[in-house]
Amino acid sequence: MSTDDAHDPKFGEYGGQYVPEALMPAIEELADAYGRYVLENEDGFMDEFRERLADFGGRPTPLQYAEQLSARYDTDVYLKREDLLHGGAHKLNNALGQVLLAKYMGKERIIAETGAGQHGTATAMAAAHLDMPCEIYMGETDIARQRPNVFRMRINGAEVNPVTVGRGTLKEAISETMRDWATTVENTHYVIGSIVGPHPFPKMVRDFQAVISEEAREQAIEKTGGLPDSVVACAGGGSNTMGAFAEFVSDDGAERSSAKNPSGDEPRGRVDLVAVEAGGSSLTVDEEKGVAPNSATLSTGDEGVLHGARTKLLQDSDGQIMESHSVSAGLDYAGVGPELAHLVDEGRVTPVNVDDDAALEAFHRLSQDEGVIPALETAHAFGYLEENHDELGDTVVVNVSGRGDKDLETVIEETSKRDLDIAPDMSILNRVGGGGI
Amino acid sequence: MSTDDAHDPKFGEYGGQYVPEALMPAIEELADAYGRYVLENEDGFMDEFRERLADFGGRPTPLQYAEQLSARYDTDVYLKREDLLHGGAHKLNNALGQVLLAKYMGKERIIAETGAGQHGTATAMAAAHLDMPCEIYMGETDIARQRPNVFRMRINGAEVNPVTVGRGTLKEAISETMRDWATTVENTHYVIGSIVGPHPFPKMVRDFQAVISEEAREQAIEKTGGLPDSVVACAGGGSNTMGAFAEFVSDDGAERSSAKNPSGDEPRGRVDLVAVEAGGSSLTVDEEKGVAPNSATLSTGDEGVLHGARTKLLQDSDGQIMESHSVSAGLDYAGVGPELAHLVDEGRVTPVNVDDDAALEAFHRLSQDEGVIPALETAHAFGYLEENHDELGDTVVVNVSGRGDKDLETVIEETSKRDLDIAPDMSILNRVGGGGI
Amino acid sequence: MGLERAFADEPAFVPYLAAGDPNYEDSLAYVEALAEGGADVIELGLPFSEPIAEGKTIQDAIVRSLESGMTPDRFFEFVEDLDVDVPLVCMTYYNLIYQYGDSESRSDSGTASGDTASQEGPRPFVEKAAEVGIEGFVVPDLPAEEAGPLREACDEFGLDLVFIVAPTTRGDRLERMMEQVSGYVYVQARLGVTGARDDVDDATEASLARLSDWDVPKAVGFGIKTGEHAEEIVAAGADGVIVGSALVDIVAEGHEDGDSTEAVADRLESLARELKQGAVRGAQERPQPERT
Amino acid sequence: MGLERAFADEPAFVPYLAAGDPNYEDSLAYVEALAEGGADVIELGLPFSEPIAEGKTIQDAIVRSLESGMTPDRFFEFVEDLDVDVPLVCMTYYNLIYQYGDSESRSDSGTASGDTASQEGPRPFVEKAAEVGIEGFVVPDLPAEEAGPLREACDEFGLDLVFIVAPTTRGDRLERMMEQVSGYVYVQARLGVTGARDDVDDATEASLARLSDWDVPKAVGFGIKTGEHAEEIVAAGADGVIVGSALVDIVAEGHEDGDSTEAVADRLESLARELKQGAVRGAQERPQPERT
Ligand SMILES: Cc1ncc(COP(=O)(O)O)c(C=O)c1O
Ligand SMILES: Cc1ncc(COP(=O)(O)O)c(C=O)c1O
Repeated sequence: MSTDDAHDPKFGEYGGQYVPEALMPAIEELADAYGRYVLENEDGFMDEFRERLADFGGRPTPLQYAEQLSARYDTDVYLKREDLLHGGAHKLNNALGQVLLAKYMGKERIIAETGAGQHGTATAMAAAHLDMPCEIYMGETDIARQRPNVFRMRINGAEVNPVTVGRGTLKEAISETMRDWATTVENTHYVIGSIVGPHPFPKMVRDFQAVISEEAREQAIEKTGGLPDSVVACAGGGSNTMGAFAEFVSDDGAERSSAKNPSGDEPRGRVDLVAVEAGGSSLTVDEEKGVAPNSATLSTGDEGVLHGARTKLLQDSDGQIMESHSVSAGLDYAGVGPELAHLVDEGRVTPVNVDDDAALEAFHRLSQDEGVIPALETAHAFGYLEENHDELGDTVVVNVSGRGDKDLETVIEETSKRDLDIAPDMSILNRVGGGGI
Repeated sequence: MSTDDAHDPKFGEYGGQYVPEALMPAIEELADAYGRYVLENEDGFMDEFRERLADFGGRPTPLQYAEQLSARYDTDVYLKREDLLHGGAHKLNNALGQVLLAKYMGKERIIAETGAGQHGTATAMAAAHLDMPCEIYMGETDIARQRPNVFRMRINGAEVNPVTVGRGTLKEAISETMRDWATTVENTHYVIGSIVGPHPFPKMVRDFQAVISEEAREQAIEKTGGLPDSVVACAGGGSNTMGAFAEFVSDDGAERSSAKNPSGDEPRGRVDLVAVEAGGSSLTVDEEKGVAPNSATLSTGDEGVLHGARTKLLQDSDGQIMESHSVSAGLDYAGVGPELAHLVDEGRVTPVNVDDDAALEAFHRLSQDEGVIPALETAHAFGYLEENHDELGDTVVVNVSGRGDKDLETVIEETSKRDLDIAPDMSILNRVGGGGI
Repeated sequence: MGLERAFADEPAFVPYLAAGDPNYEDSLAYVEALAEGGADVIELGLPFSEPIAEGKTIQDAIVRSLESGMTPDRFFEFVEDLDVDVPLVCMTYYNLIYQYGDSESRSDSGTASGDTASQEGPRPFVEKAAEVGIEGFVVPDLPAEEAGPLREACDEFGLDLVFIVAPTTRGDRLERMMEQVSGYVYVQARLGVTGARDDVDDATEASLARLSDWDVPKAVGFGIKTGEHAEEIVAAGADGVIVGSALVDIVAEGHEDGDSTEAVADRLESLARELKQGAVRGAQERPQPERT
Repeated sequence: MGLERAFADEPAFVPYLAAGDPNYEDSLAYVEALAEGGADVIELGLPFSEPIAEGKTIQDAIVRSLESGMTPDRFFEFVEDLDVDVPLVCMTYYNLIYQYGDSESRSDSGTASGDTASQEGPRPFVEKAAEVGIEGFVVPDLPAEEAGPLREACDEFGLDLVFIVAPTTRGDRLERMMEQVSGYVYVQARLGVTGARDDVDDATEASLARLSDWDVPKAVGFGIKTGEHAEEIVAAGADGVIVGSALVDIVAEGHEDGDSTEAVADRLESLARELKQGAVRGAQERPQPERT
């Protein structure tokens, strides 16, 4: 990253600032603050951010050798444990960065959208920590299916504003938050939850999340003596993805790097970057209904403009945005970060996808084999590992973007609809009785 | 700790090995293994344990300065963030240690009891991580009120055996696990969940948990230049408590130590140790029904013998064990670790208690003011801080033994029964509809 | 250019409706009623699934319109079917303009194809719009910085490109818009999204002052509801008033109450008349009625 | 000492019932039926709320007994009310023995007092037990290492202290128990908790072999259910058989089915007789019937 980043809103063709005029001064102010505080560490912003990430967030997170999976795949598998971050997902890296930045900018109020509730939870926690009033927009449908996270936001003192428009999911919540921002822009900062939205959000969120790969790259060198052959991360908007990739992007040599260099030289070589999207129930879209039963934006989407940026989208031939679908609410989004779209076009990032069934299986596998219950979003990355470990080289880092506690109810329900050999029998809970989770 | 510890089953009058004869060989074998592997680091056991605690568990956990609480109390308040440990509570320190020890001992099966489900969850995770079959005994009542943790155990591949005897809570689950062990002792290790039970459990569990205070003491010196004046921790069985106290027990000088020593000398002085028990709804017991509406064992209990050790107990005049009660399932136990009983008699640890109402308020306060949602168990420690911060000196470390995600349903229910000004309005969830959490 | 003519003689009344709200036929009647009521320019909304700049009233209109089957192609038919003698402006979001050129994606169905980035950009949409008689565009999510390709296409086909100036727009950004704007400038009366409010904001006067040296007409919108509002705004120096939500409300209520098309059209026409007359009154009250 | 006499002439049959199961009166009749059926020693359970060494059958008996109001004081009354001519052993957990002496805590009610550690230990309980005619104790959660104070009190009042030897007990621990045991030794036939099983375990023979040089009678328990079991066990060298769960099952079934006290007592008596006769047969089959 360079300070030019603050004023270059594009990644190749992608990115930009497609927002209502009323928001332009705010995002220009933000781009300026991004340049000064984030990129130039003015007033020691980045130092304070890193210190709070450590003390409040629990960084660094470990890079754990996964013994059972490594044996299963005959490949050294390492887990980057973002599930251990405060709040239970990588989301806090970004939320804390932005709320702190809002404070440096003199803003007095925080708003954010949330889908699965993870970003809302992280933002509510960061806002409570930094003593900022906070309101979260969340679609009605998502409120009903992500209740524990709604509780957590409320308990952290955030207001939760239900969004009743449309299908009542993430897409609508983002639009609604932008509307609030357009009205309140002078004292309010909008903490966007992924590497999406208008510049400077995609770059700024990436930079806050890049701590994942900064740590992982160092930890991998320390543990293995070299770079990994591949880094695998799930991709919804793509913030954990770019966070896990950022420091490896320039490891783009011709050859894989797992031939470890025994001397103390800085390791070189190529690290493959694999973004695993939600294949949902099928890659086939229903143009008529405007529904894509997946959210495989990078692999199947078209270029277009959504939520302030040019990027790849799930849209119909007219340009109307489709309803995406995934068993994991956090991947259920019709857009994707413009930087990822660009890196895919450049061939630097490989987009792949894994369907609901394989993600559920991978959820159970990681839980049983490693004692780590992943978020359903994260499980997609492990679904890909199961299917394609042969292609990933000798050493693979998988980003465990979050923990699965929030998903228990969904997993049980979705598992019971399927015939998965791997799933444990849950009848004990019926036998003993009681209410919902 | 010294290697004599392996063969000294007592803490003053307390402790011992009051178990059925069939278990004696097993606990003798365990005491021996404890001496060799834990105390003498045979085969590098402790090195492997510490490494796994770091990589799998996420240690070290931070010691975080709590800005809002510090301002509120005009006291420097530091949070020892065990809530960030894998699984969401300090319990993993012990579970991982014992499952690993079982492996070193050549055992092939793990059993454990659980009350709130936190220890069961931690054990299930550790067993999955180390590839050991695992069965958890849990009272029927607790299964019904701690469903998310039951799900987590099952998802990690553990069997959960409902205990239907008696009230179906922790006390019965411990007895039942001991019965299993009496039958299977040759190939099975019983991972007890706190510093209770027969020797060597109380010492061994303390040693596995002592990493909390080892880190906290160093971190406090690093951050403040000296020792804290007080360490405050909640106490059920007392494992997070002794974990947080262990390294401070010998800081028993005549004067408080907060007069920081500016030179590089090893800090000296007195660190007050405060164990906060559940005051429940009242300290008054109902002898007739055999019910104590609290679990304030250290403050109000009598000496007696329970679950293999002589310790302080909640019992009626005949010696029958009472039903304890607390809004927090994890503190809801009629016994307490013998070492804590001893340190209380010695005057080294101050036993106090906080009632359900104050714990609930503290739960909301920490969530809103600091963005950290504590376990209800942990909230008791903060309830004490609210009421008695004046007596705790200038620098206080509070052990955040776990996170509160598991308690959301209880908190909402219990909050709705009370008139707590601080509690957020939860009506959004009714407005939007949907099922349980 | 073309649209400026609508502001030449007296202050212009510029109403907005979403095309196809609540259905194709009724919507034709409603738009015609606005013309009847004195509209000088009509902003016709082509609905987009993610209208980030709209308040609840217009969002709902967009949902009704989409549900009744509105698409870009239907929109062009709609414009052709309209029997009005008033200049028409298309108000929509950039993705619809941008995708229209993507012929490959337009024909594709079933599995999305993945590499059908538009090669032609906004040109095909503008060409088609020109063909059916659209005279200009308002694109709320297209800032001046990204507007190059659309501006070029508009120039090629002789259409205007209207920009929205917000109360927060200043300095360089104003400059950039001044260079590209044509037809008229849409002066946003207050922060926020579209939606009828009850009073006129001070920000309006300040905005008009900042634009005093621009040589396009200044039409003020956001929150204008009544003839008095329109009067005040024009008295404060505006060359026209843009009114959307207050009109859409009439459509919405009529739809909900199951009123006849005629009844709703009558109400639209009479509010249009009130607004137009308010604007005209406002012009008469102005200290120096110098018109650009 | 006292209890050894019960093993002197022929192999002893040692039944167990929880005193007060399912209620005080019936339980008196049931215990008396066991005496009638040929019991040589009776182990009377004083129920403790946390019976960690018992299987489900005896746990349930303990719950029934506690719910019917059994307490240590009622237990002593029970013993006094019993009309039997057989030596009685009290089987209970250490906390009840230990607390009985704690007069301060016994009198206290309402808020527990916090510093009422027993000063007298097990002595008051033993004294009272001796007074009502109890002749010995089995305390499943009291290992030899912790048994000093109880052993002393027993010596003072002339009672026996029975220890349980498990299949896993060996070496030093055996020695320690041999030094302290009196009356008889309870040989646990297999690992686990109490509960009737269907076959005789090999572990029994091995245990008996390990104890061959002990000079107290060896009574084998855990899992004995029928006359044939008793026969086998005694044939293998035991001096007596201890039977609990099989008898408790009869009480439990009678209670559930609402059978009359007499009917249940009859069934107990006849199973007692079968067990006693089995034991006697076993003695006749022994290779060398040398009795200590
Ligand atoms: C655990 C987890 N992983 C991944 C995602 C997807 O977001 P992103 O692609 O921005 O990392 C989410 C979103 O909620 C999440 O909660
Ligand atoms: C978070 C937490 N804190 C404290 C406790 C109490 O246990 P202990 O007193 O052994 O630390 C529990 C028990 O479940 C717990 O889950």
